[in-house]
Amino acid sequence: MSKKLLEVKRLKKYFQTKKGLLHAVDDINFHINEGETLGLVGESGCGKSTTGRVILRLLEATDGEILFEGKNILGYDKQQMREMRKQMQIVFQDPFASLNPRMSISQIIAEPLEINRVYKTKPEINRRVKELMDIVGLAERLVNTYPHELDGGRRQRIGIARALALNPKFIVQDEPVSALDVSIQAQILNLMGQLQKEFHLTYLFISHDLSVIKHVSDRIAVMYLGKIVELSNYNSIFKNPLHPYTQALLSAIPAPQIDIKRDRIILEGDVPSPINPPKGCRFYGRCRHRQNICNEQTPELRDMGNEKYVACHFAGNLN
Amino acid sequence: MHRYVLRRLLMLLPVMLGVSFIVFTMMYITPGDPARIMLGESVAPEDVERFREELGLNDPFFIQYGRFVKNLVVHQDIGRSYTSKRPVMDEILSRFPNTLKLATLGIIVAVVLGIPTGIISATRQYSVFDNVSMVAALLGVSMPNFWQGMMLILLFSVHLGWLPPSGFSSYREMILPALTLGTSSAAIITRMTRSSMLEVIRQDYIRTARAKGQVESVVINRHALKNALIPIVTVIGLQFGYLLGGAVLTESIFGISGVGRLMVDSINARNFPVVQGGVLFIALTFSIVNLIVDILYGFLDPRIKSQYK
Amino acid sequence: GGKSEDAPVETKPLIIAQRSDAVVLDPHANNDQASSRVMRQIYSTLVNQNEDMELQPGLAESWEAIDELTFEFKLRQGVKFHNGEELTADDVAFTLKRALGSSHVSHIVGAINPDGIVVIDPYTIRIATNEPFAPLLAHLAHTATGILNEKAVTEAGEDYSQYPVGTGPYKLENWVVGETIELVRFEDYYDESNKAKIEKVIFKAIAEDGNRTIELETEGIDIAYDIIATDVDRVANHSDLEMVRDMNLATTYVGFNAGKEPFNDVRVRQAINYAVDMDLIVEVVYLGTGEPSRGPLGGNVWASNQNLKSYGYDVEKAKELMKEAGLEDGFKTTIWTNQNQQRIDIAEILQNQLKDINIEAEVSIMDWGAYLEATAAGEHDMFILGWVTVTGDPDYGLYPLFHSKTHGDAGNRTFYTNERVDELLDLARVNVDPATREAAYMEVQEIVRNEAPWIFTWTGEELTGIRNNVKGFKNHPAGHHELWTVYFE
Amino acid sequence: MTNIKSTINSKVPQNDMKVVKKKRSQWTEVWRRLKQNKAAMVGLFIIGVLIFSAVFADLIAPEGYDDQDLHRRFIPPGKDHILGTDHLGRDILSRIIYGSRISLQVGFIAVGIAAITGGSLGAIAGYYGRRLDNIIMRIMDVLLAIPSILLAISIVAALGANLVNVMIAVGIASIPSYARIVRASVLTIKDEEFIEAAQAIGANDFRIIIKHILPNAMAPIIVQATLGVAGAILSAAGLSFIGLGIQPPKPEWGAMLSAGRHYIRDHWHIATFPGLAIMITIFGLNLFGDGLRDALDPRLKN
Amino acid sequence: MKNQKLLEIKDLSIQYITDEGIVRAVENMNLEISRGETLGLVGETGAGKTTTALGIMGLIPNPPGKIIKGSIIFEGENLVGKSPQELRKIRGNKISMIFQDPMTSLNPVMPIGEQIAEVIKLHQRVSAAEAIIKAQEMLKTVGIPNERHKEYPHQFSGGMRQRVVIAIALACNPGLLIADEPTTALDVTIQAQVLNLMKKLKEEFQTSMIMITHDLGIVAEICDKVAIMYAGNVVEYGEKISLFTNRKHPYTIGLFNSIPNIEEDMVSLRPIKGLMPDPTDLPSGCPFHPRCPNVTKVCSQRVPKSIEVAKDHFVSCLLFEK
Ligand SMILES: Nc1ncnc2c1ncn2[C@@H]1O[C@H](COP(=O)(O)OP(=O)(O)OP(=O)(O)O)[C@@H](O)[C@H]1O
Ligand SMILES: Nc1ncnc2c1ncn2[C@@H]1O[C@H](COP(=O)(O)OP(=O)(O)OP(=O)(O)O)[C@@H](O)[C@H]1O
Ligand SMILES: [Mg+2]
Ligand SMILES: [Mg+2]
Ligand code: NI
Repeated sequence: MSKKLLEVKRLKKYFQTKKGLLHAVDDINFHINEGETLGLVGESGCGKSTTGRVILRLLEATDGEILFEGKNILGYDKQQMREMRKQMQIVFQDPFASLNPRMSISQIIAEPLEINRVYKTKPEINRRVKELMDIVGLAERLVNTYPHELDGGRRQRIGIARALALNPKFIVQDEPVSALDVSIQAQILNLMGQLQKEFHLTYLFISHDLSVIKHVSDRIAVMYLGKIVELSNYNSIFKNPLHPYTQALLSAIPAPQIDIKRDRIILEGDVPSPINPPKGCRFYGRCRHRQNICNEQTPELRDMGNEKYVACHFAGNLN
Repeated sequence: MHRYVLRRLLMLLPVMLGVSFIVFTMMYITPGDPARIMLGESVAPEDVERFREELGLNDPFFIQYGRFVKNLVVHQDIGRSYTSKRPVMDEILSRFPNTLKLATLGIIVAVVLGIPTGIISATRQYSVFDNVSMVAALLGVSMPNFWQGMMLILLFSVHLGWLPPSGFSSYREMILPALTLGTSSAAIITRMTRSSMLEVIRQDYIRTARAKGQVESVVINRHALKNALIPIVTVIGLQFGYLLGGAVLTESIFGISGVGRLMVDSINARNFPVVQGGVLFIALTFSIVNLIVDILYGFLDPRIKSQYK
Repeated sequence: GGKSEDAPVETKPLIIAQRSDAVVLDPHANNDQASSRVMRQIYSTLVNQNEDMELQPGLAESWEAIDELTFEFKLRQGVKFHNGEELTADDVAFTLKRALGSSHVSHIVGAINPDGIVVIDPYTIRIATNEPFAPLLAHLAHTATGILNEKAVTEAGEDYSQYPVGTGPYKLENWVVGETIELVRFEDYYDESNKAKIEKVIFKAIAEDGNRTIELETEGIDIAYDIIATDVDRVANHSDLEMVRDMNLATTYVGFNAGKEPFNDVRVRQAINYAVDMDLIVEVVYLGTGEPSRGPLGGNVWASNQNLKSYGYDVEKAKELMKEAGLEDGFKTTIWTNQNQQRIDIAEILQNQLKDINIEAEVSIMDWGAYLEATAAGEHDMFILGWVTVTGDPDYGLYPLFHSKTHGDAGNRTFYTNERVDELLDLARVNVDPATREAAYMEVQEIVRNEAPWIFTWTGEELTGIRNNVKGFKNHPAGHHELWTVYFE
Repeated sequence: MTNIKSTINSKVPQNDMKVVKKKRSQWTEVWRRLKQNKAAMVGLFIIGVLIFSAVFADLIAPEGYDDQDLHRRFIPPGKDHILGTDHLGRDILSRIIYGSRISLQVGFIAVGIAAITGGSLGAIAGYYGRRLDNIIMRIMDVLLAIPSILLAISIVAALGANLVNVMIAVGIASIPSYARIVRASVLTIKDEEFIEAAQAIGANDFRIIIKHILPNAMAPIIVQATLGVAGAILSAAGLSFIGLGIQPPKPEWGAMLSAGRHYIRDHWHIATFPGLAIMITIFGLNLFGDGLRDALDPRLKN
Repeated sequence: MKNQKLLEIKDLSIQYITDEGIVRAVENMNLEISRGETLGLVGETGAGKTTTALGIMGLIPNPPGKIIKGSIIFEGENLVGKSPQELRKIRGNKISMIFQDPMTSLNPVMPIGEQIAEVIKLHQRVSAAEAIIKAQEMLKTVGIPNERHKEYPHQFSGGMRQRVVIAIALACNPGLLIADEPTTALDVTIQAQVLNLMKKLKEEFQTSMIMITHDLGIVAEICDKVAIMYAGNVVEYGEKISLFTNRKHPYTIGLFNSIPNIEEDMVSLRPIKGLMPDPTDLPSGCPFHPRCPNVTKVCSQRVPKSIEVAKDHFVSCLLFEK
């Protein structure tokens, strides 16, 4: 099981903006094993989507390596990359914006098959489209409808079908349920779980919703301002968060239970701007435990044993 | 802000150079010999030839253009009119006040008619007032203004004898041209105001203002209008720029001696220096009006102001 | 007029509207009608030409021909320029030499030999031409030869055209470019008895033709030049207005490219002349103003041949001629004109009428500059153009248009060639004997009429509308009306 | 719990909940909305009448457009000549009917030129961005800074005054507005997730532009084009009015107006009807264009 | 103090009449709020939560919206049918509202201090200068440095803007605060800040509150009572504890089962099947019946009545009608 499917090394993505260099993703390292789900969680703008996009080379990385089955795909040329895309796919957050409104459902699902010339004849393609629709739970009568005629849940199913069309091994799930209502969200989450089992898929699951992340992930990476601050399996993160940010994040979630009372850690201030971020710990400004060293030295992601990694100078010694 | 303005002004340089190049090329390839046109049919070809030489028209294209640019850059001189021998700048500036007056009056007419109508239409969407003024506005845009000018003269000067049909020195004389010029802009502004107001009225902060218990008129005039004004100002600016350079037809119908007519006459007369200078001048005015609009934008919208660095 | 003593103290200015503003007030810097009309009031010429085109003394009291080439002029004494300088022969010499250097007026003064301008004494000057040139005096009466003050010209330099200084009855007071020119009476005008009656004259540019009439009706102006044909009756019938109509020196014609098939065949040209109903066309297009012309010169021009017969409208004859020319099935051709509504109308009617003799004509409207260039190059078939015999002398009205030396750009855009015509035109130009000249011109007109390089179309009319209280106004055939005789009642 | 982002929060939730009703492509949807808009339908009707009269001018015009009869000039509107005759005795109604041919031709061809050139330039500038974008848009700025009527006049002067050149002139003068509109919409569409989705499945630039960007950028272009036809007709009429680009005896409305203006005091009908024809045409196109805009972007309609 | 009714909604029905059809956004609603109490209004998109709030404020956009029937009794007076002037006196003064999106609910071209001062000037007899001073105090209360009152909304982050909105809402010390998903657009850590602040201020100002949300966690945290809405209907309504511990309505149960729970491990979620109905074409009978796991024949035929299943705990489901 624990064969590394994807490995991300020293990945950086900077954007040139008017106000300066925006460090969207700043030197992150992680890997994902075959068949598992890595949850990537963090607040808005911390660089989750950018990470996902860089992995698929929808954005060119500024620096670093991305090893897929041991090979660095950042060095691939266009042709090789096109082959790669059959292996790795993405499902987007906004189920409306991610579907071309001028294309019908069948056209959308068939497009990857056409582009990659998987099948030679139209009937074959049509058969596969129907098959995919069936897999994701879309009624066959919807083939010729257009996205705007469907609800968010169904649209998201189309996105999933499109991603599955080429039989990928790996799918980046970029907040696939955050635009959906709870009851629909649950349906989609269940569907993704089933698909993972059925097709032995590997997911990078991006979300800002810790409950969702917890529900779907085997391991979880917590991001803050372009950096991974904590990475470990889901149990230990929830039971024993090591990074002060993770701690605050967890405590901030209101749970639908009336009997549980937790101590709230209310963080001061807002997430700082990722443009020309300060050196030192990114969380410095909002951290309860900050010390001088935090402002001067960037904490590296440290191995705390048991597959737990934390980027905090004082991890394990906090109270 | 200063730096922003400076940068924008600097950016005008290549644009102006481009404009001059296009105009120069256009004029160069246009058939018709300026010397012949100026001298008339009766002058002997040798004299025409001599005149061409005097004007430097026999030089190759790039030498002519180079000379123009050099004079412009080194001496800040755009030459003298072929026909009147006056400096081109004088020629333009003597007409510009009229054009400016006309455009200003036109835009005043447009704003005075357009904005209130637009606001009322928006606040009473689908009312009779709204429907009538929208149809009127559409007719306003649809009416060719040369025709409208003729009709106005026919009515107010010929039949009713209330207003003079031409001239541009007294306010009475300015009414008809300003109306003619203003209507289509008024129509555009009305429509813009209406749709912009409708857009703004739907916004959450208008709901917030109402939730405060604010009176409707204040909600409209203070909260909605100020936000809606932003696109309206752009349109007004564009229209003003357009009126400054494009009032040719109105000017010729009412016999107003403005820059637009000067340009048309000069194009017909192949009076190259005036065409060149005039188009540059209009383009520059237009760009500066745009710049002013953009700055105004900053004052209306603090979000934009903070981007002007 | 007469009584100079009681020159009325007029306070009301005389307002005159013309189509456009003067371009320059330097006679050598341009030669357009609007400018000349103003300059006529500011400058005086050596010789005057009255409304009947008769020559009269101007700044020159008298003149005599010294030899075939040379005239000697005696200048009036004590003539003052607007800047206070006194007129001397030097100013005259300066003016003429300056004029010779200008391309704009070379057609007026071109015959003069620059070395032949000799100042004898402050009030005597001799002017010689390169070759014998009979119409010299008429040319010296043209507004373009108005006498300038040397000092004023040198002082103003390049800007002289805006600060004119002449000896005329009015001087420039104020000029709002493109709009109005204000002139005031020059109190030291040399001709005491002809001092301007009205103190101030304002020229106003009103481009839209109809608006000049409306302004006239609504008392915005006192005199409107160039009333359009549609308004002539309106003005004439208006109780407060008067229509002053006189034939002028302008003619409009439809030219054939006689250097090109099929118009090199005289029968084709004649056929077309027969095939168009010119009387009707003139009526339709010019609404009864001016008159259909029968030959190349208008009636006002000296020695114009009044015996020429109009072709008349005779389609049968036209067909016959076409048949003789072997073109009974007609041909395709083009009619070119510039952007002038009357000419466009003529073209459209021609197009229609030529269908009767199977000629299929396409009308093409060109912009003036391109039009002149193209017709000079001889690319055309048929074209519509006008000519103004500004000097009133037939030389000016015939030589450039029909002499084979002037093909193309020099004026003869029909590329018409006839040896006899060349011979006669050359002869009449150098011969000073009026009778010989007259005979030559009569014959030229006869030939041209018969060989029909033109469809003779229309001679124009000066159409001036004035308010009833304006008196003393007369049209000048050259269009440069004199305003100093005008007064209010 | 679900942290719905502001972009998709309120405003259009209706779609979200809509259960499949009927199978409709976007265009049938647009057409349905358009049909509900009375004004747009009036506009469409006017355009229809125009196109009809342009196509069948030979059948419906009572006379030819150049049937002169110099003996029946200036007949006022009445039984024989519904709109009267002009100064050369031609039937004005017939001329106006034939004139619709010219106006529509000018309008559509000029807009075609402008939309195709401007559109491609804008698409290239928007999609490839950076250098190319900068160069193209600066050139557009230059064109925009020159008043369009002057530009048109000089183009006509340079190329020669005939209808084709008028179309070209009017077309060129309005290139920048198309370039800008297309560029703007390409820029927004380029950032849409479905473009990224297409990239993710290996689509190349060409496919992305053709299949994904252009179809979605059509709406503003179509609206602008409809309104642009109106503008082009108006500009062309203006040029004819000052005498550029007319080819007699072809009945261009602006030229008819211009020829008729001398007679306006005695024979009002000559200049009035062509003016009305222009106005109604532009009115119709504008009505339709407005309706189309509302139908294409239902958000704009309240 | 409690049990003194501040607001009572009786049989309220609100509809939107559109081209697409009639949307019955709120149907026969019955709710009560006592002084100092917080009511959570929960439901998925389109359930009619915002419409209810706007109905109370008298701000239903008309057209297309309209209060069809029912009454909204606030401090003993029926707000339905009051004149606009009377409503204006209440709005912002006695009842105020916080909208969902802090990014758009502030006027972008007006300094925030002025926006707070505006409501103070409207309802209190103070001069402009005093109003600004009061506004600054309010800013301080919500934790924004008062010297920033001259700045514009875009200069603040989302959380701070929401604080400004709260300051506006509380400026006149209203008896009732309606918060329409006040934290939905915010990040979790910021949401925690804002919720904390609201809780604090509510106590400080003794305000009653209607908290609109679709997040049951928030309800659990700050509400006293809960009303669960589905397609315009209140399907379950009661004291929070009673409702959370003893969920009755199948929809409520489904809702709870749909949420991944951070506190306990779930192998699989048990979502509600099916989709939200088309709002213009609601099913007959119980609107939830097509998705209900316990559906019976009558469900499509009869509209369920509200049954009190425990003290102050009402359910509208035919399973509980005897
Ligand atoms: N194309 C781009 N150009 C410039 N900046 C960008 C671009 N894409 C993203 N960013 C910036 O990079 C940072 C990280 O963005 P990203 O979309 O990865 O965040 P995220 O964690 O996915 O946030 P969210 O939860 O809002 O989706 C943000 O500050 C964003 O503004
Ligand atoms: N202005 C309007 N015109 C027409 N229908 C409307 C309007 N506003 C709301 N609706 C409809 O009324 C119903 C209830 O909407 P409402 O906004 O009250 O829902 P909500 O519970 O607040 O949803 P959300 O969680 O998305 O904010 C929905 O079906 C909605 O589509
Ligand atoms: Mg993201
Ligand atoms: Mg809501
Ligand atoms: Ni002359």
